[in-house]
Order: sequence, then C-alpha cells, then structure tokens
Amino acid sequence: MPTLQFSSFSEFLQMGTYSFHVWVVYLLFAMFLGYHLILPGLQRKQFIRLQKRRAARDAELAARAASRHGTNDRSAE
Amino acid sequence: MWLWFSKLGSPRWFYELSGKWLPWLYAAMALLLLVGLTWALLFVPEDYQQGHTIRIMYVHVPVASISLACFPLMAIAGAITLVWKMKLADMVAKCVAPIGLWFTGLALATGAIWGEPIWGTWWAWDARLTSMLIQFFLFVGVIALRSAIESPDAAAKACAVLAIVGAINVPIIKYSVEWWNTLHQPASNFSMESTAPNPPEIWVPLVIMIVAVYLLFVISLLLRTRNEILTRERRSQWVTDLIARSQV
Amino acid sequence: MSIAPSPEVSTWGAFVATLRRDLLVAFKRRNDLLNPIMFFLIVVTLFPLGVSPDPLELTRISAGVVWVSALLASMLSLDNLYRADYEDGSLEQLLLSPQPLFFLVLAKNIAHWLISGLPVVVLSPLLAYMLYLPEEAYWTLVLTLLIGTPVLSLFGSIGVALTVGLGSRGLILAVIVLPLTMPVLIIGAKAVTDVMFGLPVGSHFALLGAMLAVALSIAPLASAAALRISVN
Amino acid sequence: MQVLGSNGSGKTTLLRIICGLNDSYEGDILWRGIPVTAQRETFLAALLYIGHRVGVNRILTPRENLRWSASLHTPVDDLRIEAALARVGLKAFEDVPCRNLSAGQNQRVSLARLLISPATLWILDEPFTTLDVYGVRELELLLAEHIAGGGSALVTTHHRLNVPCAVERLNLDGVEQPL
Repeated sequence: MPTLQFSSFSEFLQMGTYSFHVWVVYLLFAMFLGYHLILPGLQRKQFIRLQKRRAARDAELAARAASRHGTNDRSAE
Repeated sequence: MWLWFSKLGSPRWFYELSGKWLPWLYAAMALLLLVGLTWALLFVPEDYQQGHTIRIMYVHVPVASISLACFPLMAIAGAITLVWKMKLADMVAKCVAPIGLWFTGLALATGAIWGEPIWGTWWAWDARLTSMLIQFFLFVGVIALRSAIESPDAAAKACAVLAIVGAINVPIIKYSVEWWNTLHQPASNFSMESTAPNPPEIWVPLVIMIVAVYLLFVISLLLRTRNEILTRERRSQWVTDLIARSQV
Repeated sequence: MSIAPSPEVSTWGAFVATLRRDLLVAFKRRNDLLNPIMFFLIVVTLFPLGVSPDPLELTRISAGVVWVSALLASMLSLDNLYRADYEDGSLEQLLLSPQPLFFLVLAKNIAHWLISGLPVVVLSPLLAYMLYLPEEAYWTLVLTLLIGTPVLSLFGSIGVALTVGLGSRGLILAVIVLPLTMPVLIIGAKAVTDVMFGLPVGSHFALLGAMLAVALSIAPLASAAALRISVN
Repeated sequence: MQVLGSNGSGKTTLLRIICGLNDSYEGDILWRGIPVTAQRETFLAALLYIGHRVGVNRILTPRENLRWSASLHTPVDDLRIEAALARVGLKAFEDVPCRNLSAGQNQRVSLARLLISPATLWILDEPFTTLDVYGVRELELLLAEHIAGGGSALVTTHHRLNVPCAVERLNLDGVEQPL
C-alpha cells in the first residue's frame, strides 16, 4: 500500500522547496481541465440562443412579406 | 462492416451516439482523475534526484503523450475526408486541431517548469521540448490554413493534406531534433523519459493519469464535434427541432 | 492646401475612420493576427536549430537574431496592406477622397504597425529569453524595436504601394523593401549588443529617432504617390 | 450624359481620366470653369465615382463599408446609412458580411453611397450590370431625383435609360449604334 508522503498540511503545501513549480503545473492543469469541459457548453448555449433569435427574425420577415404580397403587389421591394 | 461505416458517417447518428456516451465518459474521467491526482500528489514517494518535482511528471507525461496522438488522429480524419469525402471526418479534423494545440502548449509549459530546477532557466533547447515546440508550430500552421481559406470544402481538403504531411513529419522531426541535441550537447543526465525502471507505486498512478487525460481529450473532442455538427447542420430539420425543444 | 471645402468635412475624422476601419478588418479575421507573431517565433527558433543550442553562442547572436526576425515578420505582413483594397476598389475610393491622401495612407500604416509591429515588440523579451540574452539588454531591445518597427512598416508600405498592381508581388516586395530597412537593422542590433557590453547607446537611439522622423514625414507622401501610379 | 461605345472603345478610361484616377491625357479638365488640377479638394468633394470594382470590402458589413466611405467625404450619422440601405433594398442585411451577399447586393451597397453623399457630379461606370429589374428601376429613380435636384451624372451603360429628363449621348465609336 503506498505510504502518505507528507506529515503535515503545511509540508504538503511546501512540496520541499518546489512548491511554486508543482502548484503552478497543477494550477495550469486545473485551468486546462475547466477550459476544455466548460467552454464547449457555453458555445453550445450561445449558438442555440442565436439560432432561436434568427428563427424568430425569419418568421417575422416571412410574415411581413406574406402580408405585403397579400394586400398589394405594386409596392417596391 | 460497410453499413456500419456509412452509418458512422451521418452526423446525426454520431450526435445521438455521443450524447449517450458522454455521461459515462464524464463519470469515468472524474473517478480516474480523483484517484490519479490524490495518488500522485500525496502518495508517490519523493524522487532521490528531483524531489517532489516528480509529481509534475503526472501532468506532463499524459498531456505530452496525447498531444503526440493528436496529429496522427487529425491526419487519419483528414485522409477519411479526402478519400471517402465524409463530412463528419472533416468536422473531427477541424476540432482536433485546436485541442492538439492546447495539449501541446500545456505539455511545453509543464515540461519547461519541470526542467527548470535542473537547467536553471525556464526554457532550454532540450530535445523533447524542442520537438514539442515544432509540433506546436505545425498545429498553428493547420489552424492558420483552416481560417485563411474561406470556402469550407476547400479548407477541409487543404487542411487534410497539410495534416497528413505534418503527421509524416512528426517522427522525422523527433529523431532529427534528438540527433541535433546529442550532436551539440553531452548527453544530459536529465531526460523526460521515466528514468530507471520504476517501481509500481510510480508507474501505476501514471497509467491512471494517462487514461484520465485521454478521457478528457475524448470528451473535449466529442463536445466540440457536436457543436460543429449543430453549426453545419443548422438548416436540417432535426437540428431545428432540437433547437426548438431546448429551453436555453 | 486650399481652404477646407466645408466645415464638417474633417480630415481628422477621415483619418480616424480609416484607422478604425483597418483595425476592424484585421480583427474580423482574428486568426490572421497570429501570423506575424508565429512567423517571428518560428524564425527565432530556427537559429538555435541551425547554429547550436549552446547558451554562450546564442547569447552572442541573440540581438541580431531577434532584430532580423522582427524585420522579416513586419515585412511579411506588409503584403496585404493594400492588396484587398486594390482588388475590391476601395483603394480608388481612398484616392478620390478630398482629404489629403498621404494622411489617410499614414492612418493605414499606423493600423498595420499596430497589427504586426507592436505584437512583435511585445513578444521580443520572451524570445530574447529563449536566446539567453542578458537581462540588462531587454529594455534596450524593446525600445529599439519600438522605434525601429514603425520605420520598417513605413518604408515597407512604399514598396507595397509600388507593387500592388503587379501579379506576383511576394519576391519583388522583399527585393525592394529590404535594402530600405538595412540601416535601421544595423543601428538597432548594434544598440542592443553595445548595451550587453555596457557601452553607451544614446547615439544609437538618436539615430533611430531621426530615422523614425524621416520615415514618418516622407514615407506616406511616397506611398501616396506610388499608389496613384499603380492605380493609374 | 450617357457614354456609349463598343467594348474597348475607351469608356472606362475616359471616366477614370475625368475623375483623376488616370492622368495619361493632354489638355485640361474644367470643373465649373476652373481646371481640376487647381481645385483638387473642391472637385473631389463634389465627385462620386463608382467603377467596375464597387469598392465594397468583403469582410466588412454594408453598414461598416458605408460608414467608412462616408467619412472620406462627409461623415454621416447611422440613421441616414440605415435609411439609404433600406432604400436600396438591403433592409435586413445591414450587418451581414459583404462576402455572404450576392454581386447584385454588393452593387446596391455602393449605390447606397449615392444617397448619403452630397456630391453633385456622379460618375457611374456600368452601374446596371448586376442589378435585377427592381434595382434598375430604383437606380433610374435615383438618377431622376439627382438630376431634378440640380446634380449631373455621367453614366456608361448599354441599357436604354428611361429617365424623365433629357439625356445627352456621347458615342465614342462616332457611328450611331442601334440601341
């Protein structure tokens, strides 16, 4: 069974003089993890919201065009 | 086999299949990461030479090995796009490039930090770091080409060719850089590869971390490919239904 | 210059509008913004591979390497300075504006420098570190590049303006522009190496400043004339 | 004034010479009695030229294109730009990058410049080429309004201009061409 390497939490933080190196690496890894798991989800929501707005606009444009052709045909585009 | 292959080609089928797999992948990755990280940080014995910086290996080696895998994967996806003209393969190739860039970037950063105590500088022209840097440039090249060409199909074909050429070059670069390194420098005693044959309590957490980071790569790739599928198929019926259904 | 045709026609407005437009065009193609930076990084990486990774050797050549790479990087991105406008006809609109043409060309040059020159200047310390340049030379490197790269852009724009009408313009552009920029390279690189040996560099900065002044005043006029010729 | 002539008879070159884009000519061009070379700014302020290449940047949107080309002559607020774009039939396309628009729509973006510029002299080189039937009628309305408002226009086209005002014709081939 692997043995615990650190007797106290402060010793764990120090990592034997290499605290900066080890913790920067794991911080980078944490940010990397977050970026890769969260960003696609945000992009997906943003895309769906954009598509919903576009669908609404197309519907409104189509409705306006339909109503104009229905009433008169002379009007310029 | 052919039916399966052509079915795999349909983005919608891929979208639904990946939808089913994702929860399981998340769970497996979370579990493996938890075990791997606690083991690497708390239980791995101190290295007689590097001290606690050995723990950096448990981030650097997995990320580096996957960044090496990204380029061949992109080349295979590119080849499928060129030969069978499968849109899905192009989507995967397009999504792998930025992920590969990020993985190579993180591998470079962690490698430089790992080597600092020994080399005394944050950057050294070490064989592995230099070949990773060149691979970073290869990824930048593919992404730059993808964004420079406006029409999607031309961009897909061009990037597929560049990915294949790049993938052929990766091993060549690796050996030429190693040869260049030994040419100019006495074999430095420090090398990224795991040094002496490690006892189990060293390589077991390493294997766990490698699998965990592979899962991260697969999840990230699936998420991005699914977004790409939605973007490219936004006019098709099943996407418009999906959008109408979702309550974002 | 005759009196301004009417009060609300403001030359400054046109200047700012052209500057903003060019920056907008550049930021709309955000990935292309990386190209000058990546080129700069790659060219610098070539030298340790070509020469040797030995820190002592790299230190000796580091100033020259960073300067040559910066020169090539800013020269590389010159190509699309007028190219798109020439092809879609915007260049003709620029020429037919009542505002003084050299002033609008200056706006385009500044926009180009902000896109390709400034990132190189900001990135140069990182590359100097990779080439083991001593700490005390960093500020001199950044300052000489800060004064030097605009001169490269300005002289380069003359070359581009002359060749904008030609078909294959990549090579001829380099052949025309590089000789114009050699003095800047000599003085800039010399200043950085001199600082490494502790020699005074005041005179170098004076010369670079003089070159910038000359470039700022003459280059836009020459570019404007060159544009009229190539649109002719 | 409509400039006629077979292909290659020098119509475009003539127009570019008058604008000052092309200076390979002898003699003088007068604008209101004064040689153009003496009053560059006032002449260019009064001139609006639309050539074969419509001068619309592909990456920018119509709104951004117009905002820039307006600022070269006289800056205009966004409302007038939107009204101009609506008038030329680009109502819902103000913010679509021009590379996604058709050639006809790009042509209309340059025609929208006619509405927002105070220029009195229009020089239009083949403005009708990519326009559809509505576009042609719209441009002829614009020309009529411009001439009625005291402006003048120099147009090259093979198309029979039906515009209410008198149309002078200059035929570069010297021979009357059946229209």
